[in-house]
Amino acid sequence: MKTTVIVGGEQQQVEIDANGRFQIDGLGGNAEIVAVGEGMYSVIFKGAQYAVHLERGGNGVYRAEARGGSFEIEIVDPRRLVRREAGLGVAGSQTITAPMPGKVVEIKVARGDSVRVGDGVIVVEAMKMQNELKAAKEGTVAAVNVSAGDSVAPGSALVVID
Amino acid sequence: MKTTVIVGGEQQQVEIDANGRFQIDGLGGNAEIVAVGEGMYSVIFKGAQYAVHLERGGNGVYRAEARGGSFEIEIVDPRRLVRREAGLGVAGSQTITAPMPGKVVEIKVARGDSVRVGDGVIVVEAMKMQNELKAAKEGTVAAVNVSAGDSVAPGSALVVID
Amino acid sequence: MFKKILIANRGEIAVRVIRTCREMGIRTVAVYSDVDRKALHVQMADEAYRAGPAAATESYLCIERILEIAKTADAAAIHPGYGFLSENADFAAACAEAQVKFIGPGARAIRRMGSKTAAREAMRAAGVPIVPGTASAVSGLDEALAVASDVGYPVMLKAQAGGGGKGMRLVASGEALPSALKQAKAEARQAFGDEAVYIEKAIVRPRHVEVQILADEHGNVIHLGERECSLQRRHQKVIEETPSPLVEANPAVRTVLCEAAVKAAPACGYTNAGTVEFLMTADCNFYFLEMNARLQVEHPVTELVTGIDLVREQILIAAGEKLRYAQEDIDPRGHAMECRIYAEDPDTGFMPAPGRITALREPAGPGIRLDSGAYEGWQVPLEYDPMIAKLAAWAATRGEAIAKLRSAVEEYRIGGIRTTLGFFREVLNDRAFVSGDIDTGFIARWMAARPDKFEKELRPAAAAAILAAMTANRRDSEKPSEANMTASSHWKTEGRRKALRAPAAST
Amino acid sequence: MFKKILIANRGEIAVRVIRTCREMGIRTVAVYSDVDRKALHVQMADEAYRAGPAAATESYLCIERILEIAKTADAAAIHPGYGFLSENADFAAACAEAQVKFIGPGARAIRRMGSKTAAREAMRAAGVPIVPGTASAVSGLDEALAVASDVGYPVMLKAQAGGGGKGMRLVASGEALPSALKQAKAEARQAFGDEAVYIEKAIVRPRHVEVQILADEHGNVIHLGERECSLQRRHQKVIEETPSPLVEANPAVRTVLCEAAVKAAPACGYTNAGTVEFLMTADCNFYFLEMNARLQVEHPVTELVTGIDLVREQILIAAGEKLRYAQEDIDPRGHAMECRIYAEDPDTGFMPAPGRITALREPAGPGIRLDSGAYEGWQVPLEYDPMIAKLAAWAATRGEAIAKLRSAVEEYRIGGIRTTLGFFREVLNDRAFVSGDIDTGFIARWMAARPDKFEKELRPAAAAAILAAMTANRRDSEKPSEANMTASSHWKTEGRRKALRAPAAST
Repeated sequence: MKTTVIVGGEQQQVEIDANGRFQIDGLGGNAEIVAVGEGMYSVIFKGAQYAVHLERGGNGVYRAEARGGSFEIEIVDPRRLVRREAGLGVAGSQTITAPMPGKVVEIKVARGDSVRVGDGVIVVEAMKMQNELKAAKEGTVAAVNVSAGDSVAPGSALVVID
Repeated sequence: MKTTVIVGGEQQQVEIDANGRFQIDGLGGNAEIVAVGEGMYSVIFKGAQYAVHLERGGNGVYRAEARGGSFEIEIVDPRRLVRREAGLGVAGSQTITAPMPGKVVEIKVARGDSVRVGDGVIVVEAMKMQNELKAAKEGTVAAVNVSAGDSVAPGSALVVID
Repeated sequence: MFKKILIANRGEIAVRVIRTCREMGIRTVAVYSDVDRKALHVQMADEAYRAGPAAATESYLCIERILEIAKTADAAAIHPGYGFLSENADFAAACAEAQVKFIGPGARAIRRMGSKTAAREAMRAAGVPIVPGTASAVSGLDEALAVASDVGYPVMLKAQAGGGGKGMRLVASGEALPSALKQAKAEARQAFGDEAVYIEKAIVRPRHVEVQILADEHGNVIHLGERECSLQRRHQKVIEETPSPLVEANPAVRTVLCEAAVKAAPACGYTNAGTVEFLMTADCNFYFLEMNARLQVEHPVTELVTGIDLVREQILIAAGEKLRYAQEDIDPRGHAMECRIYAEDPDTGFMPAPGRITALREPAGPGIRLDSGAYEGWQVPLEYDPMIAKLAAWAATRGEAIAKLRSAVEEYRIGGIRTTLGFFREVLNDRAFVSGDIDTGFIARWMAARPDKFEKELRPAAAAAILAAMTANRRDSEKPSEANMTASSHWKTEGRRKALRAPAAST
Repeated sequence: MFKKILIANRGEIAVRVIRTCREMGIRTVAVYSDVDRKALHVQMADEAYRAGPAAATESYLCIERILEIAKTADAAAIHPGYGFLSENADFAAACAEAQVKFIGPGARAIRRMGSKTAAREAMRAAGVPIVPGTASAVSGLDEALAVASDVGYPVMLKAQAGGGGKGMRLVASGEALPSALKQAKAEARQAFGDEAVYIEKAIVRPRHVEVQILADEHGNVIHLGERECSLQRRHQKVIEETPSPLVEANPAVRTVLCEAAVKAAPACGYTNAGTVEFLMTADCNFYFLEMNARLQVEHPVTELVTGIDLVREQILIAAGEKLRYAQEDIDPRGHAMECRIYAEDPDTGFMPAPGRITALREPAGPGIRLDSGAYEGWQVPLEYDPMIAKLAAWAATRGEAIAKLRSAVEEYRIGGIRTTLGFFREVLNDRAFVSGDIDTGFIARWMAARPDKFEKELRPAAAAAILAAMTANRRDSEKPSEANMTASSHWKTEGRRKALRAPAAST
């Protein structure tokens, strides 16, 4: 059976059987994959050994490091794929999310404000550093979901720009 | 409630409440005990900090290392205590057990042989070392449970001397 | 000798100081905030006392509380590490009053050096070259604008009480000055409780070169050679080394530079270990930048080449002993280089990335020195500086040291949180870096031009990664989701690789 | 320079060789037996090939298989590490024939040095003092008894093909000789495939002092100073250091000793790194013991004081380069000491203790070097030598190095298996050891007189341990029993502390 995998933004078809025989994007062979720790794998194929460090991102998404390269890998669940494709083209709005747990120090915009690319929108502090998050698109502030002083979790939506 | 603990062969009564207030053999105070890893604990009382490394031996037995000392601790289950005491005085025979996983290389005695303290009884090999296990009491070989070439698990009874 | 020393710090530097104390047979007292009960420095200490809540101002920065603990524990001396109270003259004075020896210079020297403007004055008087700029803090925006246009842009805003890049801003033009001044003041106020900021002319493409000195309480001063710390991000050093490649290529400069540093100490009544920082131009002109009245983060590279334990010397000096070394005894060997490992995500513009360390494989072996405050299972707290470890390599030559450090970075695995390891893996391979062609703007330029590395040679590695991920996914889909999943669930949205200064906006 | 090197070994030494190769930009090829697929050396290599089943004779010792892999992988050279094929002349010859460079001396030199009796002859001819004994292997028990009573008891039985203590026995009297000879031959046969054993007079309370040499293929030979390895158990070194405290106290001896070692190399056409071992009496007389035609386990201490990477030099020499150092360039600094960490239980007479490592905290920091083949989760296999890591410390003086090593041993936590860490904690505190009053019988005497340490000062530590155990017990009683429980369930029966030679009998 083929599995769809997205690596570096590109979809690829991967085939692998129970014996480790695989086919990926023209590369193929017999791979021996062993787990050697939490998120640590050793993969050998064609004599080459790859120590792979995986970090799990949820929903089939992994960040992998191997041989000095770092890769973002999404293993697509066929059911999810349908949803993905149905959802395409809906976007256009932008959500500024908290990149780390922290505290909102300052909000520089209000609902309805116009912003340009690079404008400072909100300042979040963590680990003694104040980080100004900036608008990455031109538009209008559609929502401000937090107030100064709020503690925020990583990934939480702070400001939406339409 | 008091718990009976055997440390270094001596029984002690230990009292500890939910707040960490404890009483052991004349020592007492408030202890703060936190787990900091698999078998790793940090205990603070009266300002002193003890990094404790515990290895679990089964049946409430732990080997502990703290401040350069190493301790064998048995936390006595009241039900087990009864059995322990009932079992006293039955002994007199000696079982030579495998101290590690390994392979039996040579058996130097047969059932019925007389042995003296220090006599070589059986040779077990592990990690490239041949280890001769010796009789620790005078007596007669009551049983030989293994043959040369056998693989043995740690703790398995090899030879019994009556 | 002191029987017991309190370490008024946390993390890797507290661990490092404890190690030397233990080797000297001195008992150690750790202090910890509520979020640090399980920190490594606590586990390594003989005694440990709660200092207060997570907020540093109520724990590690709380002078009364620290001195109260010192009294309870009967500590004879306090080692402040770096950061926190290490350059706080009031603290040094309070220690003296409480008759606990502060392991560092006296309050007066700290005060003079702590005020960057007073330090500049002292250096000017001692004949050490300084950068043109204001003699004292600017009174407000108007004066700032006037001074800046006087010395000419670009200018540097600096916290008068500062250090470690906090409250520093490079300003390219008058338009950018108001917002930069405001931010610098806010940061300075928060970091040092003092919002005074002064202005210096920004030296173009300067290199950061500094000299380690040791001064005893009997008037003897020696230097332990220079370090170069030109690789900086947001004015924070990230890679440091000794010797400086520039100075090494111009050995005559070393004599002048190190002599200037040795002159600086008596100029302000300085004792104990200290560092005199200079900006150096490509043609080896150098200007006094500031004096750090404490142990530096980057002290290990000096220890690696000189074989001298700086913490041991600090303690001996504080105990009143004479320097054990004359200048001619100092005989550096080989080359050492260090990288600071931060819990930050290089792919999102170095956003802090606290969280739980779920897996840890530390590098080791010949020539590798690791100073870490981390262990597997530890929760990196949100409240403090994100530096969790320092990885250093020693080798006979700079080239070999870089190769060794690169290899050690490759071995180092920290799971569960994002760190700057991947960033170092790339920088240590950079051709200009390897050739020693560096300055304090190096990283900013490098980040802007950062190559996308998804190249052909990585294809088999990507395939291996995919296979491992598929194996993991089969396992994971049988397990419930984990705590650290949340922390990393925003990757997907960040786009790949191209890291902006602050690109936390997602589509 | 070689593009690719195969490392015909496993464990920490394979890891150590891989590290230097990687720093030199040389690709590495690992080999592994079936039980080593998850070993650390495999994870660190660029390429990895299965060598065969667990039994070393069918994998790491299988010459044809290793050479087959070298051919498949197109490796230009083979580094043998220590043990296994490192001193196998047939292997060196087979490499030469297969046109793969063997990183070590030529087959002829190995053969001469590998036969301890031939080595003794060569040394006698070169004027190096040797221990009285047989000129060749003994033919049988009768000859052994005759020779032994001739040179006088105690005598030492030694494997002619030996090294590393395998097949060695100290015999105090004629009665003990038959059984000792039988055991020595069996061990020799198993370890080296050659049961020939010879006899030497046992020197009373000797110290083991050895000299590291480097010889290139152009006739240049230098020494890198001496090491002392007097702390031995079952003729296995367990603590090594440089400089030797005895030689350091008698520096005139160093010149004579090291010159003798440098003479030894040309005497047998020796090239690459090697070690000339001597027994030394308290009054500094020394006798040639054997020459080790390979990298020694204890090479890190020499690297720490000289700053020279011995593996790098080995590779450069094998590539035909001239020595990069003249004798006067070698300038050792400070003191280094190493302990070998074994998966053995010191409380049951050092019985092997393989098993899974369930927790691991490795020491680090200033002056600490760790060479390890272990990681958390790794199953230490039953099939090979139980040494899992080497921990070394460098400091300015011997006293400081001991203090540092002691502190590092204290930091080191290996959970799930028994190790010799606790043993080192005690030995490094021993007064006689600290004063340098050591000889090869030190550990045996120390074990016999080993103090029971359950003293008053440990009472609070015991209380802390009890509290932790009670906390753990509450948790554990809610969990099912674990795999490693079995491995440790025999403690209870072993009695506490007093460790006999082989006390595996239980009541």
